[in-house]
Amino acid sequence: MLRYSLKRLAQSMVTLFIIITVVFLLLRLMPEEGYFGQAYEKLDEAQREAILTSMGLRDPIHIQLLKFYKSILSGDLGTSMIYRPKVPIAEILRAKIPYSLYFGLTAVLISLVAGVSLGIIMAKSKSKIWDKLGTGYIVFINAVPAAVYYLFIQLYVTDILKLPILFKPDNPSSWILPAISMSLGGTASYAMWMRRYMVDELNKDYVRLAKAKGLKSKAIMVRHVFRNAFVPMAQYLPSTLLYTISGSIYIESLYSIPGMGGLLVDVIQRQDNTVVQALVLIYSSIGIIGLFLGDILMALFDPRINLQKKGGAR
Amino acid sequence: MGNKKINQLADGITEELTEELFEFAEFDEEEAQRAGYSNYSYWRSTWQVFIQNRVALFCLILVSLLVVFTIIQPYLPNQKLPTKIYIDEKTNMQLRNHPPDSEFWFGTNSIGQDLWSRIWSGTRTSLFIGLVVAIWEAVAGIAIGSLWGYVRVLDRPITEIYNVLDNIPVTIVLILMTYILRPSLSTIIMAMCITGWLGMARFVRNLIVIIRDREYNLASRCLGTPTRRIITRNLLPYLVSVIMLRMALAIPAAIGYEVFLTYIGLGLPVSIPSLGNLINEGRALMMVPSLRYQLIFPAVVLSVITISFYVMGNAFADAADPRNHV
Amino acid sequence: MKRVLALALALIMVLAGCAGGSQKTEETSGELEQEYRTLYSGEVTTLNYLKTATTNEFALAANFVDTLIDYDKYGVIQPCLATEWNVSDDGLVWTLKLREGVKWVTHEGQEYAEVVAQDFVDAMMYILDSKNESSTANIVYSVIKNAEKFYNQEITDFTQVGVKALDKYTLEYTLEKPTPYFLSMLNYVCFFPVNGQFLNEMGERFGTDNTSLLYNGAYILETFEPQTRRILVANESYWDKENIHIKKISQTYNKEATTLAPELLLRGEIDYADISSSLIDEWMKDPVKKDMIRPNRTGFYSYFYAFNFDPKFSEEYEPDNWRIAVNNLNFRKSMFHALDRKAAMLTAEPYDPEKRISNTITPKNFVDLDGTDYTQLGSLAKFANTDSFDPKLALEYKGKALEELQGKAKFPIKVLMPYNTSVVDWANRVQVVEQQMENLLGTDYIDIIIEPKPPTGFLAEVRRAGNYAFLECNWGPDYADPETYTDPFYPGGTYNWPELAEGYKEANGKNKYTNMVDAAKAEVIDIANRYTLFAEAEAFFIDQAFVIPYAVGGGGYSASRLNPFESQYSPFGVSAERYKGQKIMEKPMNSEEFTAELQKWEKERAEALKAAK
Amino acid sequence: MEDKKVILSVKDLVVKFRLRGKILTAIREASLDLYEGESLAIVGESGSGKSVFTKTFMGLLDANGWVDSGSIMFEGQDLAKFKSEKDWLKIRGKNIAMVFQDPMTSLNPLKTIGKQVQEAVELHQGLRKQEAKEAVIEILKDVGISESERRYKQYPYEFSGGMRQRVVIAIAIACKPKILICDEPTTALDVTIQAQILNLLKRLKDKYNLTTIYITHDLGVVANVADRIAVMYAGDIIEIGTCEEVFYNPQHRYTWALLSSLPQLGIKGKPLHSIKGTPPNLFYDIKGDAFAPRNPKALKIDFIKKPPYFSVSPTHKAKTWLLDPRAPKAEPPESIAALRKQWRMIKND
Repeated sequence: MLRYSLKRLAQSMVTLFIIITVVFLLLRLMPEEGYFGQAYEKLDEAQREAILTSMGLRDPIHIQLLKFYKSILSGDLGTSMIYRPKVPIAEILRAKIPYSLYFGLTAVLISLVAGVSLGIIMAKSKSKIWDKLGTGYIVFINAVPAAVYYLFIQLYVTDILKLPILFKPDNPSSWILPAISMSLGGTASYAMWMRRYMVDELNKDYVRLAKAKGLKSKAIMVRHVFRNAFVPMAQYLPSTLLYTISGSIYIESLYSIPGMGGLLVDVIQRQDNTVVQALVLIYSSIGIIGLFLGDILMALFDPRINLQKKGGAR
Repeated sequence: MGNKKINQLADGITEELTEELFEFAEFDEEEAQRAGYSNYSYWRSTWQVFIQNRVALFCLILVSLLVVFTIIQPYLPNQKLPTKIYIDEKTNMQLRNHPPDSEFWFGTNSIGQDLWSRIWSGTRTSLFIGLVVAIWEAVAGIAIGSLWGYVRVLDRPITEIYNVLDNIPVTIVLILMTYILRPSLSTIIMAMCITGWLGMARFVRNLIVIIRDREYNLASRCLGTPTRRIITRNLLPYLVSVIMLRMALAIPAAIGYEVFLTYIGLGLPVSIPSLGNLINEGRALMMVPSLRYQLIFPAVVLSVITISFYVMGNAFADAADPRNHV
Repeated sequence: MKRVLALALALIMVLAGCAGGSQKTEETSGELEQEYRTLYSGEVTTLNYLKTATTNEFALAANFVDTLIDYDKYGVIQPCLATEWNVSDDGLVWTLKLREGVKWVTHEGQEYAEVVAQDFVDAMMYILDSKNESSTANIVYSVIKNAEKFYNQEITDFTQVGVKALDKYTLEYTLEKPTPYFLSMLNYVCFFPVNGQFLNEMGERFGTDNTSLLYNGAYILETFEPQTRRILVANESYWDKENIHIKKISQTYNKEATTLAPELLLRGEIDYADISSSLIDEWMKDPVKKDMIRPNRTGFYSYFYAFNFDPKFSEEYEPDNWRIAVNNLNFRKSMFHALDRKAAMLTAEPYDPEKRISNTITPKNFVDLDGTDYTQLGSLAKFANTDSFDPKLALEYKGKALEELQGKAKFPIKVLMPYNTSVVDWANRVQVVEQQMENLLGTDYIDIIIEPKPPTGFLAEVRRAGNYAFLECNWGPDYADPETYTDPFYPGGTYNWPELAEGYKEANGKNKYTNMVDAAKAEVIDIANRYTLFAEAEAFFIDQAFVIPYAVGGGGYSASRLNPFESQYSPFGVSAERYKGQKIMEKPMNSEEFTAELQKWEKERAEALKAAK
Repeated sequence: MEDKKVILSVKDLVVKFRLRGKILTAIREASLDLYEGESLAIVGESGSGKSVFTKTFMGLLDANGWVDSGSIMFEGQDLAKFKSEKDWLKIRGKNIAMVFQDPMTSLNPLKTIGKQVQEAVELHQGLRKQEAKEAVIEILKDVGISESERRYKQYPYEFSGGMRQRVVIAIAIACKPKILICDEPTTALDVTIQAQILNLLKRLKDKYNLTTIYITHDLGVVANVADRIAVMYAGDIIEIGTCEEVFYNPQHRYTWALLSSLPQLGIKGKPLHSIKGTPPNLFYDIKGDAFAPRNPKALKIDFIKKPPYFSVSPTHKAKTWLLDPRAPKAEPPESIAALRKQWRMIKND
């Protein structure tokens, strides 16, 4: 287990390194206005060049990269240029990460409980009414643009339930709808996959053997099928936090939640290159960490992995 | 033909078994085969299974009609231009927010453009994006996936590339690409294409790894069949179901991303009608009952397309899976 | 499975339960007197008022920091931090006496220092240091003596710059040349004070958040959470705190403010909402909602369609052909009279398009000459009072242009009209304009090509680069003088380079319009003459169809519990952004009340202006 | 033989499946008497319905299948009438246990094998915790797993195929069943291991006094373990008899064909016999003898009427019109003729 974890960790680090490099190089292609902010229009070509040079953006690319690695290693994400000029990005993020994390985790938790339950119910009543209702829900979530139903929920459900429209940190009732809205998509995908894996497992030989030895179907469900079906889900569990990104972009914008999703849209619209860069790195790192944790989690659940699974494509 | 005669005989007999029946019958080898699998054809069987799914069949017809309609719509009589602004005769001003009637079937938008033709024009744009991305996904995904899975030397490098791309969330890649390249139709398509092939390639690769060492492929290789031929003849047919499913899902996904990008301001310019733009414009009117039609019509069209492709894709995947054939 | 489901349900119930419980407490404690709640969608990037030139950003600073002079609700200059002032006879040296005992306080309301004359000098030193990249430095160095030289580091001794603290409470500005409108400039951010010691302490951090700022104005920024909320509370040690009626202002950030604000207002959760053009019809039909909305006052941003005399767009749009066409007066005039501005305005102002349409570049009510509005002076009056849209004339000029350009230019003339994709109104408008003008003038005559351009660096890429033929532009005033509206068209401007127009060159090598403006600028003593000269220049400019005046900014509808006529009134500077003096009304003002108030206000204003003379 | 007690009696069993809206008849009026303590082998091609047939004894049909008619009598109860899971729990494991074909997939990969055996022990022997664990270790030893205490904690992937099959057998044995159904227990295993497993099964059968049913398509296995053989084709048992009877004196054309295709019976210099055509599609109604279309020497009546059982001896019967007195004398192929010759010699001894 330890050896496997270390191997995976090393692998993740390599991937992370490559991603950081790729992202950094990609972002050199970003519009250069993004480095000046409001001053851009006031400056002439020579002044702009001077500033870019002073920022090190005219250095040879490998020098830039080295510098960049250095600052990343020392935990320095740079400073914002436009969004909040001169403010260290780390400081901007520090205030926002807790919100994103809170809503992301809550959403994952809700969708996990709701989605897995729904998936199990669907698998158990395959082709019957619950299955069809569940499928209807999954298709609906995937078909109707999130931008539309999120807004709908915000405007109408708040009215019906008499909940506040906007998020207020000190009013827990204003936390409910955003968290639930954010979990809708995850619920659908968990339900879909859980159903699929359950059905797969139910058709396996060991279930027949378990039946043949006289185990009750409830016991089979609990002791065998559920656990085995959950293993492939476990792998993706940590990284599903990431799938709340697009959800969080909508939700945070709609409910005035000061999280990172809203920030991303903001800095993109304002072309604050350094913050965009930092956010992309953070999200990518979360992605890698998520997959790493997922693999470790799966290894915990599935004894085969340590020995059999080689790295590579997941 | 021998059997035919016997059948006629059989109609006549009751309990009485005549001696005559205890003669040897002629042997018909074809008949022997037919008893097992009567004129089986993979595609016909796929099709038959598919059309048995009434909902899927309905969706197929619906989508076909929709696609055909979006293509021919501009050439139909009495169609309006999607970008033309209509002027109210009485006030000589734009026919703003005109509710649906016999003239403007879906009403007009806030500057007097015909929503009916805009929706179809938008559907064209969005379907085009979806289709290009889906085709790319299929072509690139299968090509890379096949090489990845089949050519052992390439396994490692492609795996690394895959890991890198897959580790950055798709949303982020999309945002980043449209950000760097600046919003336009080609940018959107390109951004989606960059990540689009990943899932398909992985799927294809995994399936190929599973089946490449099956006996019939070993046999082929022993017979000196070239790799390309083994991939196209032995492996790909097996993958058809998965490929169809993913392609069918790629179209609604691409449309979904387009809506998303439009929302965050990286979509198509508002002067180009697309479902993303129409929905985004309509969204602002959600709280205005009399104008809500401007949201509902495009949203319904979008949902119909997405749901249909979902249902169809799944039904087809089921139908194309050889294990579901009898 | 049932158990899991039950658990999930229970969880939701618990959540909903504590939700219901806490809501009650919210309601009882929510009865704060005179709290003004709004939603905003544009976050400020900085609070550093010495740097920014963005209304969005200095609107906040205007409430935190007082200026030397202020305007009352009729637009009459009032003493503020300066209690009295005088100007030398040559109009070059202004001496201001400061109010004593005004305090700088921190974000926690603690006293930090007194506001003294040196604070204004320190501020100027900061602005004129090019390293600080102040966006308003150019406005300072356009008037203050030696400021430009210092900025460009031609001189390094700041004492030579025309700003001095004569003593603790006496401030002296020395100007480059006599500037009759100098006093009005003192209301702008570049003449704000700053405590030098604090500024040094903060360094780069100055103005990045509420703690890195000192306050001497009506409000203190108690909470500053970017992209979340800001809370402004009345400054307890403010020198004029009797006039602060709104005790607390909470502004909540929401990207979807345009969509959500009306709904929040209806539910009583906020006190102000812009009612976008798409919602107006609906609100006007509903008697309850109708009673809540009123028109907004128009502003002083001037919008016009510019003909580009220096086309630098790509060959496919035939820039040379355009150059020939645009230099033909009759061609310009045909376009000038063909633009149906009302049709265009409907995209922004569907309910009352006339109200924003402007026939001059300088808007009405900007400045006046003894009660006569500037736009009614001299030849300008003729244009100010007629609608430029005239299909008959347009076709007439089209005929003439066709005749004159026969064989010289290729018809149809390609007219490249870009727009910023992020502005929905604009995208709609170009489509309207394209169709309307092409219909009127015929597609054999002009071919308007609308080109979507991303918001990123739009102005730099399109307008300043000359990458257009025909473009909707705007310009806002920097000070109270008609001169401010000539800046875009004066050589060195980056709007449409009218100095390159053919056939207007005069003996001195300059264009006729430039000479007219120069003459007006030179007149600094006789204001009546100065204004008339500017009016004539503007009239000439419009008559020769260098641009098509289109509209003024502002407008639209809103539902608000503030009385717009209580707010300080000034077309320029920061006074109009101040909450000082305003009260929250029981219910939002409706249109009838607005009209009545407006009439009353206009009458009172005329009197006030007269009294002030 | 005659005095042996019938433990399980199947009468005219019809099993149908619903598949994609069509109905398929998998078992067509099959009958079988199983004697206590015997070892019966059911032989047939893949898809002949042998697995389905035995699954009905335990109510393990897939959800889309059902017993249409007929009866399965076991200890005075008609299993064909069982509907609820509760009914079946009385039978499964406790009375009838099953060993499946593929040991690689029959075990839950995520549970230690000890736990998986223990489930059966706890369920059917009423033992708890430590006791149960000891019992499990005993059973594991019993099925020939050495170091069973260490093995108890291991996962299936740490076992070879043969060892896994031993575990599966251990699970079945742990239930203390009366009847043990072995569904192709050795098909997925190496030849060397096959023999070990078969020996194990034989040993266990004697030790626990089990009645066993082997399902197989491998006649080699049959010869080793079976007292009686039932030949299944297209959902029906077309011939049944003692091992010798079926091997040396086969009556049905299909049995002939099946035996002829055994390599052991091949005649030097002649190509190995193969049965032409494919088994019938069970979606269609089958008229007469199901094997007729593939039988080059079919009688006309074979296409019209299903043959009844004709007894060859008290223990041997077959469903073929060839045994009808009116039928012409059919010459069996060389290999079968040779077998018959041997048979006559055995009988005469």
